[in-house]
Amino acid sequence: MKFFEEKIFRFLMIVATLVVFGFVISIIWTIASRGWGAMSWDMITKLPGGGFYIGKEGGFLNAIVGSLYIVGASTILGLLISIPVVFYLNVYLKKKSKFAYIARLAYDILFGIPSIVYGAFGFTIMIYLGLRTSLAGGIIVITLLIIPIFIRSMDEIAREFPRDILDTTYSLGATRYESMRVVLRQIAPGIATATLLSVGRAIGDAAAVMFTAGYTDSIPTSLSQPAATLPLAVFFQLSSPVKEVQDRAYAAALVLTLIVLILSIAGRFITNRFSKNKLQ
Amino acid sequence: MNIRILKDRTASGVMFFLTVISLLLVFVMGIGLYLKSAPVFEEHTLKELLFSANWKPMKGQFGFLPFIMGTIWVTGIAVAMALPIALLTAVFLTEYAKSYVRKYVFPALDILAALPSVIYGVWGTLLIVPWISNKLAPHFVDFSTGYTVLAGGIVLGIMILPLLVSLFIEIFSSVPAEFREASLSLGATKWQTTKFVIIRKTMPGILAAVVLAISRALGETIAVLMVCGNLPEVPRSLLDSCYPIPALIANNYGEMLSLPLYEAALMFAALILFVVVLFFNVISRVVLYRLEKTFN
Amino acid sequence: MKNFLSALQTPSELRIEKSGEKIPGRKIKLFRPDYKFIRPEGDSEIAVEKLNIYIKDQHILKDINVRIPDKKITCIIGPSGCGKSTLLKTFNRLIDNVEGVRIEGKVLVNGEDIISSGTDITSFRRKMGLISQRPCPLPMSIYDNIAYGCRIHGIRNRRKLNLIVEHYLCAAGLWEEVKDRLHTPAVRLSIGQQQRLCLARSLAVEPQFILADEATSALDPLSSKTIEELFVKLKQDYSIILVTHTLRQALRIADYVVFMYLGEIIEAGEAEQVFNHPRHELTKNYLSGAFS
Amino acid sequence: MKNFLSALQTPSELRIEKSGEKIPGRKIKLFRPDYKFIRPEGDSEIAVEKLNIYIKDQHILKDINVRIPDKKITCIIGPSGCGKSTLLKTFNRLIDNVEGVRIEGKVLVNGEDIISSGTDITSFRRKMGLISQRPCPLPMSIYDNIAYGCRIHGIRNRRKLNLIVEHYLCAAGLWEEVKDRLHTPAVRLSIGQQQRLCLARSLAVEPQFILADEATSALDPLSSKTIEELFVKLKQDYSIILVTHTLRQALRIADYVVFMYLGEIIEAGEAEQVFNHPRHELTKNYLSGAFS
Amino acid sequence: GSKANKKGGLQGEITLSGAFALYPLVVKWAEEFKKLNPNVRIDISAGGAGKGMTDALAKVVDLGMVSREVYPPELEKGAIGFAVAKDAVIPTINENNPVIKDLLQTGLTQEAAKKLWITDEYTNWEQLTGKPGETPVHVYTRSDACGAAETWALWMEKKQEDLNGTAVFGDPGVAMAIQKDILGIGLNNISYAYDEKTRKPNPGILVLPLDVNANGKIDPEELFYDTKDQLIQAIAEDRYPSPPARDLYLVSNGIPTKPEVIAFLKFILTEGQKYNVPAGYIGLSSEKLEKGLAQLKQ
Ligand SMILES: Nc1ncnc2c1ncn2[C@@H]1O[C@H](COP(=O)(O)OP(=O)(O)OP(=O)(O)O)[C@@H](O)[C@H]1O
Ligand SMILES: Nc1ncnc2c1ncn2[C@@H]1O[C@H](COP(=O)(O)OP(=O)(O)OP(=O)(O)O)[C@@H](O)[C@H]1O
Ligand SMILES: [Mg+2]
Ligand SMILES: [Mg+2]
Repeated sequence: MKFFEEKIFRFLMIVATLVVFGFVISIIWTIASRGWGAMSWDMITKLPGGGFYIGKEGGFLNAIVGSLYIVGASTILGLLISIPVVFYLNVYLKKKSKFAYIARLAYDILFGIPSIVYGAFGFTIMIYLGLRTSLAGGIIVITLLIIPIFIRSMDEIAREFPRDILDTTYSLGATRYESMRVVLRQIAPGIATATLLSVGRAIGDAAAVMFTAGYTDSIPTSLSQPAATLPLAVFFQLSSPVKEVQDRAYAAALVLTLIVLILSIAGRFITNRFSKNKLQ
Repeated sequence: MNIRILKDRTASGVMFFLTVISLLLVFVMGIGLYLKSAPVFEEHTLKELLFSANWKPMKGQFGFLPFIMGTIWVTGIAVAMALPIALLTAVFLTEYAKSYVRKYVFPALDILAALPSVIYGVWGTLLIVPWISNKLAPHFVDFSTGYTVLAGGIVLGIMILPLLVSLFIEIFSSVPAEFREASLSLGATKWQTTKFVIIRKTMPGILAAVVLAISRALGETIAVLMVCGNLPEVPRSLLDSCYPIPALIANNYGEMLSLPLYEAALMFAALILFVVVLFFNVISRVVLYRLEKTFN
Repeated sequence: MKNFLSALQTPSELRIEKSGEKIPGRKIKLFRPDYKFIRPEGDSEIAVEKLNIYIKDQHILKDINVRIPDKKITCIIGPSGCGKSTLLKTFNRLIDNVEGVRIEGKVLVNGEDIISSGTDITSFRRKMGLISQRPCPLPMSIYDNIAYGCRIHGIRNRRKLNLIVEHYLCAAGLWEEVKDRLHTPAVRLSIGQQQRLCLARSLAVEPQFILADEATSALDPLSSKTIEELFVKLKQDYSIILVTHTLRQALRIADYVVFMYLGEIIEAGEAEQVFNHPRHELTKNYLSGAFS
Repeated sequence: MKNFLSALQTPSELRIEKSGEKIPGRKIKLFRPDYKFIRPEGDSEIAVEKLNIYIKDQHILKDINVRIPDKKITCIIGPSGCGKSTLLKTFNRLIDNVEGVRIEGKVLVNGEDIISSGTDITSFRRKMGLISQRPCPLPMSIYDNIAYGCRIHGIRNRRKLNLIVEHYLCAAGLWEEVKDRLHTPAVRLSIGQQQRLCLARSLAVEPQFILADEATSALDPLSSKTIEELFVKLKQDYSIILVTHTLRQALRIADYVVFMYLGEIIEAGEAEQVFNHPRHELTKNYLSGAFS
Repeated sequence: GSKANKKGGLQGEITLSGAFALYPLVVKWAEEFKKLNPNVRIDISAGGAGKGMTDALAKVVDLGMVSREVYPPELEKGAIGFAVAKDAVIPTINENNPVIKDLLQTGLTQEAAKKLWITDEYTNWEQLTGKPGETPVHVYTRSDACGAAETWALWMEKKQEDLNGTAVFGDPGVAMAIQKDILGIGLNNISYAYDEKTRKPNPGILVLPLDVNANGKIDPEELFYDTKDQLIQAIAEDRYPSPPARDLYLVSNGIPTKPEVIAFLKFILTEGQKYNVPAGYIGLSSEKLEKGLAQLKQ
């Protein structure tokens, strides 16, 4: 009986994993098969020319650079803010702390707010302050958007952190601040996962940046200039009547996928090196 | 005072500050949404807003029922679909799979997590919608365009899969190997070990991850709006169109934000979502608390 | 070198003693009369042939050849880090789960090679009841910890489970201490209590072999003695392999002794022979150092 | 009852022995001559007054009154689950981290009440070097495990760290076994090795007290002896509190013995007195049962 | 004004934001304008019509790109719209529609459109053609708030929210739905109905002619849907009604005062118009252009 159950579930698990894999392949295939034709060096090395949007010369370097700027900056900002918060919740506060309870609740709510509302919020404030859409606006709103993702996904992982380790460091006379290094080592893979989840959200979100970073054909040279982003490029070009432009949307999506792939492999590689000492 | 203690205190202060600041965001959002949506309140009763299905914003009729129902339907399907798949996949990857399998599946999951919603939407319209329209729906109804609750649920389910799987994997692999050894030594099969020990040990974590995923699903926008038909009517079956709240906001905000009353209505929609997420989280916490009591 | 024979107590001597009852107020209830240990069927002999184990290219076990006799208590002794736990883990194939392990050679259990053959590993592991060195209570109540193994092997009857739980907790000398809090989480026990819990848990699935990795390391002498008595009693039916650092314990209960050193088996033989007439210089030195 | 005096060995006897070198090929390198243990300043005396500890309304420690003398080895003995670990954890306030704990009474360390006073808990914990019962290597390499404490206390000099690591690993008798793999993860050590690592790690921060909770439970007799020798050597400068189940060990090295039973201290006094002329009936019974 | 006449003498910065629908065309105009005035910086950022409107009203940008009518509340706040290009919405059907022959003869009247999209009175194709039979009709509309659906609704004196039917995301979405569904009827901007190269309707799609004079049949002068150029011609000459043809606007808060902005608008309303058609839009009639220029002069 139990072997029967074992077999069934084993089978189901393999099916589930294949299904997940199948989805990935199906999606990538959809994108690649349509985007590959429009892919060229020009696409990733040139700015859009005047007739780019009716199928003429140029590329979407502006969107690539804009996306990297926004994602890079907001990921760093997000990490800087959320690691201390996670640490505070899990090390400084007692396990059953009321404050931690409320904080987690709050982050969960933030987690559920659609990105468009973040965008709307950012936009309202920017109008109130008389600011134009800008790189800075995009970075700030994306940072706000991913902070709850960062915090909560790291937090879930940090909560499973073995308490013995903390007790050990305390016994050695470490302050809570100093035991941070140890905690970091143990949850390094968790941070990587959380980062990839957040980066995924940050790099893929179109709605929040639409109102705050805008979309423009040039590469921003300062924080106060608007910036284009890849998801908006995809979103916008997809709605073009010209087939070439639509295909370029898929090419942009393909570039986005490749960026993610590179980030993911690099991230996993780095954390694997980090976490070889992890307790099993 | 010792410099290390000073450091610790400072760090504590800074962290506390950051935590509070990031917490404040919720309150600012909540209050902001309330203030922004106040104009709708002034003209309509809450009951009318929540339980009327009449949506004619240009005529000043705001009934949010279709959107609320749409949100619930789509989210429900998404979670019902993603949860078992995610659990099984995560268990497979942590308990059964060789490390080289993980090496290939992890980047795949990362990709799934990072693709922009637009792509999911396009993929949904190219694959899922025709499939429902041509293959699935004919068995049940005369005609369906495929732009349905079901399509929205499927696409959304796939979008929250990576979040669930990643969190589950991290949570499962934080269980010390000793537990597995202890159970295996007693002659338990791997699945039994998973079912009785691993899942049990991580139950609070699993539930919290599911809550996160649901929160995320409630707020997901673009992909869903591209495949769910966006019909402001309360759906009656899986093959009806629906119109979730985030889609409503995303569809109209960019065009209509210059019209005060319309914008207020959209902000009210966001407020509803805010309250739904809050409500849902509070409920789930109560359940979680009960569970934790019995499990530990 | 001293004569160790004087320190050697035969198990029969022990069996008569009831040391547990000498302290008033701490009566250790022994086995429930209405529930018997189940006698495993058939032989139970382990023979290891040319076993080599490498972990990440480190040579952990080197050319192990040994026979573990049936229905005897075999003690494995040796300095810390010499590979005792690894050997035990090989016997129930938990070693498979270690990252980067390579196994060469044969381990014959009842004549069947468990390394190469496609034995059904699950029921096999049940047969080899391993009690691991670091006690690890499962994340459930004390009661469920014991009942867990029975449940997965199909016993669902509540009354029967109650009986089993009480029986084995008594056997491990833990019943009195925990009978009022059977349904509290097992992690709240002290380490020694956890160790006894894990022992009871392993016994409850009625294995054929008992592989105990320092099963009394966290126990005070009295509790240890309860366990020792239990082992002596059990050896009528089970083959018992004990890793121990307490040489006096080995002296008291071992029938057969294996001395390991740096991944090798230096000497193996009847307890009396090994303790009193060790053949190998290393054994001699180790014993004399240890007993001095 | 037998006479235990015959079995009692004074520490001075031990100090002369070099048992570690009796097995050829397993030379245990003792302390590096160029690095000395640092003598902590001032007195170090612990006095416990009317200590009561409740966890979730369970009364774990009951009305504890005891004085731990300065620069002596104090052994705490008692059956499993009687509250020894809890007492040690109270001494360095790790008990604070237990869910649902309530502490009443006073623990005076050098005259200062550590329970109520707003002492700086961090440097205080460093002073009370607790070696916990279940060895817990930090998730880093062997080297970093030892160096961790020094680093947080401000030692960054690479050469100095190397010296410290070697010194303390030697002291714990682990150096020979791990010197070739100092930079591999500490979790890959055997349990006994982990235990010695944790000991070395605690010593490396140079505490004033050493609170060792069964520091040799996973060790073979030879490694234990190394540790015992170390403790005897250290007691010139440190106050050492040892929880042990090996009464013979207590007999060998204890100056002062505390016997606990079900959360109470039954008897405390000079080792010789407690072992040879126990005042309390319970102690008598326990000892006779244990040594039988 | 005087500086604007000296070629290349103009300096300054023009900022625009708003609808994606206008973005490609404005980018093209900006490029051409900069050739004439190299010292003028033009910052264009897309983000939605409402955003353009809000930005313009908040004076965060000089001009908002708006792809729909300017609503009264916006006019009250001082919005002034300059029509700069034209576009048209047309009803599209599948070319394999079972009653295609009859349909092409009867066309679509405003009344019939209302019964399809607003009141749901028409559920069969035959109700349109007046022939016997019961072939169900599948009505599509847009799910995203957009100028196209808004204009289409405006033709029936309604708002987008009043349109019934399956809502599909985006213009390409509707076109695709029609291509797949032989019983479908939808609405598209002309660019999505015609192929850019062949100038013919896209494969699978036909345009359902409008019966402008509502006489129940398509007269020869109502038949101009064969090629895109024909249709553009008809729209420019107002033979195709407006709505469903529509104007696209650049909006400013009050009359622009910055000389470079005025110059840019002037350029668009004069030379700039020749870039409309290549970019997929339609030029404005000369009266409209005059009107715009007059507005500027105030
Ligand atoms: N967190 C807790 N919650 C409830 N009871 C606890 C908790 N921790 C310990 N106890 C109980 O307190 C008592 C003393 O525990 P402690 O760990 O101090 O025992 P000990 O003397 O160290 O035993 P051992 O020698 O087995 O380690 C035990 O009965 C134990 O079950
Ligand atoms: N996962 C691993 N990777 C590398 N080396 C390992 C691993 N596990 C154990 N070892 C090494 O193998 C040797 C034997 O370990 P084992 O745990 O079998 O020792 P042991 O005899 O049980 O010691 P103890 O009495 O201290 O428990 C030790 O030197 C240890 O460091
Ligand atoms: Mg071991
Ligand atoms: Mg203890």
